[in-house]
Amino acid sequence: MSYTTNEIMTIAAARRLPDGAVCFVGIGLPSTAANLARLTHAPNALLIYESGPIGAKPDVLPLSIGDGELADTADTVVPTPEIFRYWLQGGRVDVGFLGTAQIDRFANLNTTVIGPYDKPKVRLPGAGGAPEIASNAKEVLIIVRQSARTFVPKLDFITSAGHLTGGDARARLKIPGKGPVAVITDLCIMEPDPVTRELTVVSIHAGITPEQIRAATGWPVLFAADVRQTPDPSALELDTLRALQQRTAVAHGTASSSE
Amino acid sequence: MSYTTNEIMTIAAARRLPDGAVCFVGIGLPSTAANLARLTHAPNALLIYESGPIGAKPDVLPLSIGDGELADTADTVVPTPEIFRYWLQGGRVDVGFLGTAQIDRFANLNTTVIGPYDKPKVRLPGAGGAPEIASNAKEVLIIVRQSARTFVPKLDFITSAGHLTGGDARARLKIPGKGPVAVITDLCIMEPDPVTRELTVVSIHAGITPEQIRAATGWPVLFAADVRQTPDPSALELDTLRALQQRTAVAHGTASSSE
Amino acid sequence: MTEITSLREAVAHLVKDGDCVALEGFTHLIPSAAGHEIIRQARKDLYLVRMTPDLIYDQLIGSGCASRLRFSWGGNPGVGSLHRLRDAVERQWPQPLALEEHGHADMANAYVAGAANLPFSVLRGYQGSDLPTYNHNIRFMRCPFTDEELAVSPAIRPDVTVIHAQKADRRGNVLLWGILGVQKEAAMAAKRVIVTVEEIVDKLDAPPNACILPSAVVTAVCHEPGGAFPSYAHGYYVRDNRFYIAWDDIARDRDVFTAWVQRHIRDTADFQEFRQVLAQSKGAQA
Amino acid sequence: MTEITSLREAVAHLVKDGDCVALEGFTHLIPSAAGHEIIRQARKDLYLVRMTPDLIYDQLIGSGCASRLRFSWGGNPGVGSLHRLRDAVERQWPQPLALEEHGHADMANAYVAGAANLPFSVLRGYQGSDLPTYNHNIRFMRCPFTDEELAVSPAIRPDVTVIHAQKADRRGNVLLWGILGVQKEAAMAAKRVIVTVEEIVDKLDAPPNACILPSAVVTAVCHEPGGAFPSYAHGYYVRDNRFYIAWDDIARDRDVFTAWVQRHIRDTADFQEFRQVLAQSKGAQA
Repeated sequence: MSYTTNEIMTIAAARRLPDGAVCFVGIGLPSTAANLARLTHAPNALLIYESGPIGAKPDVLPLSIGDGELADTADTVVPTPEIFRYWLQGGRVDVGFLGTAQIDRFANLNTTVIGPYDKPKVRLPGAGGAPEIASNAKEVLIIVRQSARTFVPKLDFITSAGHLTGGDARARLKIPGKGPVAVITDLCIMEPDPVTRELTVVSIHAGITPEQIRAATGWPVLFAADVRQTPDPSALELDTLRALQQRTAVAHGTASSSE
Repeated sequence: MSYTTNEIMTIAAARRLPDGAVCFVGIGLPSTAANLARLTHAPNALLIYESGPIGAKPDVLPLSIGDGELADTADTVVPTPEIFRYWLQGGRVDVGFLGTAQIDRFANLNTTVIGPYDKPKVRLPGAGGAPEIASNAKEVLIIVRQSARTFVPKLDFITSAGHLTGGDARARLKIPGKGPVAVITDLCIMEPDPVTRELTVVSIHAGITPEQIRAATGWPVLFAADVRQTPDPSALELDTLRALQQRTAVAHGTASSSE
Repeated sequence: MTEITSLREAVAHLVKDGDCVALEGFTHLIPSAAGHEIIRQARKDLYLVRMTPDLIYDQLIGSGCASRLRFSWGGNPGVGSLHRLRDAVERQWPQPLALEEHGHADMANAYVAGAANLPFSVLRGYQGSDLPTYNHNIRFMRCPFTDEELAVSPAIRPDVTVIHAQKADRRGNVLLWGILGVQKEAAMAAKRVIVTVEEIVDKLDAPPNACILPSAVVTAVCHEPGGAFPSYAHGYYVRDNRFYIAWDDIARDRDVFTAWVQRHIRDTADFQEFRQVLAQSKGAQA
Repeated sequence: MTEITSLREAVAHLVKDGDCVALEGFTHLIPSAAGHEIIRQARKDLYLVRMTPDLIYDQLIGSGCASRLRFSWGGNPGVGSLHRLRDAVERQWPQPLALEEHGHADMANAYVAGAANLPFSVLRGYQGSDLPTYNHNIRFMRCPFTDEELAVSPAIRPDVTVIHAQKADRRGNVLLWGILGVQKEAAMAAKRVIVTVEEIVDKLDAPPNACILPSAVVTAVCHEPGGAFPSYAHGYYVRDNRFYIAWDDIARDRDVFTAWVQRHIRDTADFQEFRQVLAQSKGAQA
């Protein structure tokens, strides 16, 4: 069964969400991955959206963070401050799923500006919920398409803390959550080295070469000694993802949202 | 039409609640007075109870601060933190109605202990919502039966700030609300002097002598130069109060609560 | 994930000697059955927290379960004193009780701060009050932007919060309605949460934006119909005002109280049996 | 007490040049009609506040109504950039726009603090982020009890908050349901509150503990059915995803945008006429 790099990215990300986990879901790729997990191996994952739905079980992917579908299928809908205060800051979120515009070798994220803050070359949308998801979720999964424009040696702006300057930099600041535990791209999966916290390729998607990964990374990227090949999607994973995207396209009259 | 001193106390207190005012209501005498006001001259008063009901319109007086009747007749019922944070501290309460165990000449209130705090002679119930009602309501009405045991020269404990040491003591602490504007008892009405803030008898209920008031006050009590006689209850006031208490007695199988 | 279990098991596994325990319910939905079970299991040295320690804490304190109390109003609502609380404070019987006394606004704020995983709460209040003189956990700070003085208080983070609610579904999602008090915040602030409920149902059928505690927050759900007596459960039964009045006589005297607790709580297997014994004592009196 | 009035009058009397204005609605119930009316009445120099400045603020900013923006995420959800916001920030067109940039958690907290009449809010966050370097209103303090470092931010206290809701009754009590975002907090934090509604009814018939803004909090209620378009009103109409996509082309070019605003907003009398004109332009394109 053939599949696209976007599909393996979403499926590989979905696999990282444990069943029963409380997951803080961003719109776009994270929402696709979290819902795929819920529809396959993690039926008891509790999906929380920052607009207020807790336990959302959307039948079609939301196009916005506050689609009515999320409210209609949730266990409950609370005001946004409760999501951030009682759930995220409250330490009740197991997994935060984030996207990003730029990422560095320590999985710090920039969604604010390209260029100087006061004279930006590109003004990006900004932080959203990311800085506090990055701080307070017990662990963070990052899902992002890989390219040298996105995987940069130095961020113009750190919006959300990954492992900062590496090593125990994050622990020294007493940030509550563990931070990024994996970066899942359309080429590979990276994890922070247990000691230096530098992102290291641990799994390569089928058909991708290390050279392609190097070319798509703005720094000399490390590979684990025992780098694996990402298991191919199962028929269930692929069918479920495609059916979800098909239902979504029909419902919205458009392809699924891309952030 | 004859009436009791308790009746004129409740009626005189009710008269002080302006129509349309947002009123933070304590249980017992304050609740009786506030509901009497609502049923007579102040149909648009918005009664708020600390347990959560906003716009309660009880047909019978609640025996507890959280009777179901309050929830059933309210415009909405919010969690208790919202009452204290968004309404009281939010500066949205026009009138706070308080009772007390002891009061001094500057209308400071003690509901905590008689005797030393660490070795109390009598342990009273404590603060409840009073300290912050006394601070944050735009103005405070105190309703309490008058006796030398209650109106004392010096409080064993200041639970809730009235005018503290008098003069501009309260303003110097930047307390948001104006503090007590009247003390309504079964004998008379006292108001703080505009300058010294010492409680001054401004109105005496019919049939009560200044001597009775002096005997029931633990300090040499001041009388206004133009002290008035409290107007007798109107038939409407008295009938409404008695009907309310009658309904309450029937519903609860008991007399109306006394705090 | 929530366990649906008996109240006896829930208290046995989740409430330990020395724990900080909040049993909340503002007049409505007071978790009386759970309070009894804690007495029945003879927990010791509890740090009790509750805005309005009423009959339920009078019973726990008089039974020797508590050594410390954080509260804001300790009375029998509409009736008068809590005699067991007063006896503990005034005469250290059956043991001393350390008081940490706040105002309602502060307690409500401190639960909100606890639910939000903040170490302290901020409020406008206490100016001119003697409470901060006797409670050194009430302090003042200055606003980092305006320099205004504001009161601060430590967040409440119970080891266990116990509440009573109308309904739970079989996954452990809990629905309550009517007067909500601080129950949601007290639950969200706690490490472990026990909820006794009137009913366990297949589907909550809750209206939009109802007050629901998701199963992820609830450690144990226990089916205890009537478990809020003598308080009430909106939509199920009303407050038993006569019991509040009767409590004044029961609690006034140490021996009467002790005998009452023995017969009604320690010698009964559960809250259902307590209700039966209580009905018999009432019958005997009549 | 609430006035029930036209949106034109409400904006004329309650929104002044230079005001701090929050139009809130988290994807759901966005008060678009009110945003248009502010453009129609050519307000200037507004200090806009909103967690997610989307199309409604792109329109206000591009129309020259705003000089300052406090926000946390400025994009066209599911589509991409807000071109008018970017043009103002990147090239100062039509005028410079000062940014005060926070995270969502901080903004939500700051509304809660504003509603509670506190001057600042406290949160766990921003450690390691560059945001505090560029926004000097994000500071850090130490807990007076635990000495932990926590972030603080000024409370949001709008002069005017504008929201859209499903229903109001004739006394001005407002009911909303579904995704609530920060609307209640934004309203409680404001000096004046304008609510546009789908319906004005005799009786709200709200379920227990529904999200209601009591009339005492609401300055003006305006009947604006469809007033959340292209956002949605749960129970009334769905989100017009196509308009969000179409907006990308309208807003990308200054001249196209300006002509669009002239024809659809400035030259129309109200939101109903805007909807008619929009239907005509769509017809012309088809």
